[in-house]
Amino acid sequence: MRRLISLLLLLIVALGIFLCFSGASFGAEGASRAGKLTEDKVNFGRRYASRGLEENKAGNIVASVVVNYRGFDTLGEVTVLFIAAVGLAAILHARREEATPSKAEPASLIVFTGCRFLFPLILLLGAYIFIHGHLTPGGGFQGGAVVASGFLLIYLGCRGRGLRSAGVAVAESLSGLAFLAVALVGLAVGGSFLLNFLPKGSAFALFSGGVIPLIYVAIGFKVGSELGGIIDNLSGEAR
Amino acid sequence: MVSPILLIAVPLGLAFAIPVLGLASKRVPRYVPVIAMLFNLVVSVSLLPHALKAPIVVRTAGWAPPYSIHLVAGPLGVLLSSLIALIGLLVAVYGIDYIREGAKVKYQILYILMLVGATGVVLTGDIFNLFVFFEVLCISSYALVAYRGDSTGVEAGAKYLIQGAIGSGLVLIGIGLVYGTFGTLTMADIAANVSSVGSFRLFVSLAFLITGFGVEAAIFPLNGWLPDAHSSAPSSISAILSGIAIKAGLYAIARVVYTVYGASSILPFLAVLGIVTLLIGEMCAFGQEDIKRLLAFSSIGQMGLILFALALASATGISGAVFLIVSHGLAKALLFLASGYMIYRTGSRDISSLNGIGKRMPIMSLCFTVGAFSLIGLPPFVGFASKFTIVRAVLGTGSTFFITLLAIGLIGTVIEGAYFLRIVQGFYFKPAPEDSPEQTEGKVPFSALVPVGLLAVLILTIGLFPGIVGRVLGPAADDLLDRTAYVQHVMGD
Amino acid sequence: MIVFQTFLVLVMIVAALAAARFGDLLDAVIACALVSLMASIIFYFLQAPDVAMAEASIGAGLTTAIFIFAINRSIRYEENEKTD
Amino acid sequence: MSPQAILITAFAGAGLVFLAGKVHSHLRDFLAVLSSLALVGLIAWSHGQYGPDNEIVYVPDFLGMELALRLNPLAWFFAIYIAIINAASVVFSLSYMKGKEKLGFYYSMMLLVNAGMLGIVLSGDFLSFYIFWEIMSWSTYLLISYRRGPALHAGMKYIIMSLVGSCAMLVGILSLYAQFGTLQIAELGEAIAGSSSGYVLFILMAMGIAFGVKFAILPLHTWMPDAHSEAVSPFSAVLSGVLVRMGMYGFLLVMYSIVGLKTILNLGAGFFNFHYILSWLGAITIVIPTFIALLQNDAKKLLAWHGIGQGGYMILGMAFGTSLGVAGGIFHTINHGSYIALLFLVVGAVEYRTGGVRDLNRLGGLIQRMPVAFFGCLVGIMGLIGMPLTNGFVSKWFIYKTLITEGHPFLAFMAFVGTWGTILSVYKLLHNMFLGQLPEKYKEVRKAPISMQIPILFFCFVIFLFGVLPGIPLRAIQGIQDTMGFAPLQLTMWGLASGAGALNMLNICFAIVIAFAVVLLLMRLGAKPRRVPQEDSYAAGSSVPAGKYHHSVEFYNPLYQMISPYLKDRVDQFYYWAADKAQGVFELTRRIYTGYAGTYVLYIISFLALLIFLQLAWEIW
Repeated sequence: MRRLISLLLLLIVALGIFLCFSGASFGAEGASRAGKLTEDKVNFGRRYASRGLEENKAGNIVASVVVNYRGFDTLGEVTVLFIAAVGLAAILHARREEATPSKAEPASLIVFTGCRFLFPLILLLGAYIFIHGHLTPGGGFQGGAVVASGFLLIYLGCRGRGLRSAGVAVAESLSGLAFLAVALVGLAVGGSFLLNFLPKGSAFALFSGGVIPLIYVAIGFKVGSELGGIIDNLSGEAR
Repeated sequence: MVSPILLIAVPLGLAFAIPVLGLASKRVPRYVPVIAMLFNLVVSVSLLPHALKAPIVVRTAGWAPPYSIHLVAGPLGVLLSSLIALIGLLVAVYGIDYIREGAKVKYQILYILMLVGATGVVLTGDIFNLFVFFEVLCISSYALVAYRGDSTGVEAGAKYLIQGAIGSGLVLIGIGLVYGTFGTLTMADIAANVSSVGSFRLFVSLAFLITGFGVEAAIFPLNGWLPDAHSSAPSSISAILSGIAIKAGLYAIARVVYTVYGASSILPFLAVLGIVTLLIGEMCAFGQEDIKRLLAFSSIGQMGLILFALALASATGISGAVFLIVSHGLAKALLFLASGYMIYRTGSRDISSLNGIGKRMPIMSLCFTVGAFSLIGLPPFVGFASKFTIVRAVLGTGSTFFITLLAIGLIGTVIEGAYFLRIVQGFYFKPAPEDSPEQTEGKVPFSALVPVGLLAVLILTIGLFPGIVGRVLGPAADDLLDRTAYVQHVMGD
Repeated sequence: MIVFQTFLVLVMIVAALAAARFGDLLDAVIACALVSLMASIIFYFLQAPDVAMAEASIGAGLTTAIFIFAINRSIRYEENEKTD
Repeated sequence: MSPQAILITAFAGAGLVFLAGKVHSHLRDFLAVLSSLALVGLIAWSHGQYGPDNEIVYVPDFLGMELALRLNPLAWFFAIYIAIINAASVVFSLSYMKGKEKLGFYYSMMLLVNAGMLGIVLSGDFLSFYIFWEIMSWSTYLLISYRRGPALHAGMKYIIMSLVGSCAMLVGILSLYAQFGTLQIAELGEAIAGSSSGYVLFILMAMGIAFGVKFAILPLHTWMPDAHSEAVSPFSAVLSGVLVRMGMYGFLLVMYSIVGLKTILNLGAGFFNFHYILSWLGAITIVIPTFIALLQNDAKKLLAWHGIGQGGYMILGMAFGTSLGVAGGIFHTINHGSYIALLFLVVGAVEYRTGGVRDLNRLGGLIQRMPVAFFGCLVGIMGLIGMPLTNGFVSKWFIYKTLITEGHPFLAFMAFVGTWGTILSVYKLLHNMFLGQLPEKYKEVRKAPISMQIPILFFCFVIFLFGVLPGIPLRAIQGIQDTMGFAPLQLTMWGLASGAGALNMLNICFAIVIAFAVVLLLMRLGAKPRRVPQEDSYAAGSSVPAGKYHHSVEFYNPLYQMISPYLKDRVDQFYYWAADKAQGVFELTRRIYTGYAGTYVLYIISFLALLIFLQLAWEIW
């Protein structure tokens, strides 16, 4: 019975969304506005695509959207991730005393060595991704995630080795502060938070895009340390 | 003039810095929230006169509004951010000694971030940014509810998380629909282009947004998480959740309905919903034996009244709603804070175990009484002034529909009076239970007495001189109602 | 192309339903990972390589690992809830 | 003296007494008495200082409204009446409350209630009226609860009914504001003149509920017997003597100061005329409670039911809207205040000396032990019955005369019936406390302390003073009536000068003195009485063990059996039934919150689906 009702309700909602997407214009506003959605002035997504490159000189338009045009959102998203990591740690903190530490069975030598071999390479890849965030697809979030997966590998393959939580905390803090500092310098220099105040260089060069690479590096560190911290906490071996 | 963006950036920076500070000293982190909120309070209040003149529009990254995120610090936003900072400050002071167990440093981080989220919600002018700060607020509150790690807390946190996540998902879908229709996320830009909600497509997006924000705002069928979450959280967090977090949800609804959509046709529905929420909240609160659960249900009731007042669509109605947001924030924070130490003292959340506590904790009980009286709406406390404004607004509309709803809603007030006054009687006139253990850890430290006392004084002072807040209410209501002015301020020319 | 994308979407839906139905949480997590993976591919085809990368690394990779850690700390099988 | 000074004194007194209680108990008692007496002085001094000089705006901007105070004859009259009864109660409390706990709280609440009531009568606009009304309500609630035990229940009952009333009043007041844009009482009178009778009726109903709850008009009376009997006796005196009569003040203010005499009399047609219905309510309020009082064995409950019953006379007089009737109603209000306060104080004194006994079946024969209390009781019940020479006689005379001249024999009959019931029941009060045989255990009972005797004797004096010289208060009442547009009465110091049923208390006084002298003479001439000890238990030739025999137990048994089936408080039962059912509904409502996250998610989805469905199906928005 309950299942049937739920299904019915979901069907209604789905119908609503479907009618929305089916393009049938139910009102007067749709026609006039929808026709212009391709114009720069109306649809700012279009505007970013057409003018982003000259405004920020970042080869990857997505980077200039994420870090510059909508950088404030990115700050918020980084914060959300930070909260998730801190919150998880806070909840697990109370439980830690009760939980019996699981016995660490050492992995086989092949796995152990393989992990140790791969780890720096993964870190390198991650660093590459976030350093080149303004040039190629990817950026702070993706790079950070890759870095974190390197730590994951260490936990899986090399039991007993891992991050120091103090180090994680420092990395988290400093990278977050760096992000904010860059943003606030923009406020101090040009009167606008997150302003791209550095010389922008020429597009597609490594040193281009003004503050974008700086912020992306900060984000990369922050995401990497936060996700690493989450893994660290969950694996139950944090010190 | 200080840039309003510092209201978000500075506390955020302090929160980011806490882990490092925590390594340096164990005692420093607990004072950081106090500093952050003190900063916010000073800045918000100093911004108030500017905001009253004209809303302050803050660009980020140097681009004009439709192309980038911006903050709009209008009278309503700055008033609410002052309220957030004020309650946040007092609760932060309370938290210095109240938080005794668990990861204390992490508590302080989450605490600041929750308030940053709330401040962001009330200040932002971009609908996706609204969502982001909403998430900051919600996720930190999920974590804080479960923060102690005990099973009830974790269970409540998980329930809250599930429902909150669904709510956020709905909001996200709604925002997606809006963006698909208009190609813009700036609220003013959308407002300038919405002609009517009559269009089905627009309506669906509005429905998603209302439902999604409604989960956090604790509107009736969407508020299942609230009683558990508010009662299981540490009292300082309950105070923030009840005093601020749910108001942020309601603010988001109001902003979306009034400013973005101008959806006046949906207002009667919201009014009915408000009254239903009010009645159900009060009815459920009546029989509660757990004091924090009772307070949580009472919050539901008050939210219903605020929603009802918001739905009046008149300047007095909205100023009444904003006033009630302020007065309920103060009173409910006070009640939760006071009950926090009472629970420490008696070791139980049962109302009957609090009997006779008036003798053992005279100041806390007195302040609790002040808060309870204010919530019921007895003069000369601030709750009266706000309820009075609402009733005046309803009668000012002269519409039979609203007056009938009001008459039903007043029953809620009577029920509220019945259960709060029962508690007050218990405090002072019922004998203490014989087997009540005298727990020495319940000794109230100075850091708890100051905020509780200050809240009581504020409740009385604003109640006697409502003009203190009253001057801001009118502009705040206009901020919400006057769409064309809003669009003009944000978009320029 | 559209056929392929439709196929991916269908796989996503089936995987999502499966994730909800599986009693073994480990299976459910794998199904979730599948959803993310498919989403990632679709993002790639929609010319959003950034999002595709994020979805692949976080959605399909790290989240799955975190889920498995979490299951490791609690129970693996969902208890049969009452049907009403 | 400006009204502001009076209110500041009143509120500051309440606060200071509370603080003084933390310092020293003597300081507290001294301050309490001082401030309550100072208030009497201040108000007495401000007599006659009416007019614009004493209209003060004390909060210029309370959310866009002005809060004002003013002093006019009506306000002054009620203010002095409040202050005197409160001062007497505070003095009485000195010994009655000695040694009880939380005295700082008690005294400051007494003064706060007093301040609230003074605020009500002095307020010049309805918003301040409402604010002070509520302050009075919640402080009363705290004071009723003070005695603990069953008092808690009584307090809850009181505050819930009071809250219902307040809500109604708030709606009424703000509807006035919405209609006329002002709440100044002076301006409202002119503004309301042109409005439709339906609207006026709505206002009267809304306000009437609040006043009716306080005034305990049937069927809104049920809080009163509990609250009066459970409160401490000095506060019962205030409660029954003045607090309840704030309802009267409210009725007078709304009906005659604002709505106006003409409109009131023409509200509705024939039998459904507003003031006619109100007077019927008054008549019912006389009869039923008075006979319920007869059934009571608790002295304070008995008085409480009389308090309700006597209220009926005031309503009856006031509702008629004639000069004589309204004068009678107002006069009866203060008269009733004086003797009901006196009786509560007497019961309090007895209670104090006998160790808290209020059960009439367990008292008796205290006449020689507590002569002053006996005298007070005698005078009090004389007033309550309305015997000549007491003030109750004069006001009841006014009311009867109004009923008769206005041609309402039925109502007059009911008023008479009420008086019979009163006589029967107060005799029981007097007899069972003071007359008859003295139970052994009360042999050692001592006289009431001096601080109790003073207020008792003071009230006796007032009762006789106003009984013999009714012109003193009636002058003041005349002043009130002038402001309301009533035709002036022809007053003398001794009573009414002219017209049918002129009243001259001087003549009556002479007649009574002569009659008294005759009786005294006859008694002197007759056989000498033989004195026996009060504890002598001798009945029809056989001696009864001391303490076993009390001939007033179940005194009116045959009568009880006759009337009791008709006198169940069905209204009260109905309220309890409703409350019970409501709680059942509340319990059911709580089941909405199952605590199971799946259900809650279902709620969320169904809410969304409902919104979409409504739009899909009917395009509501």
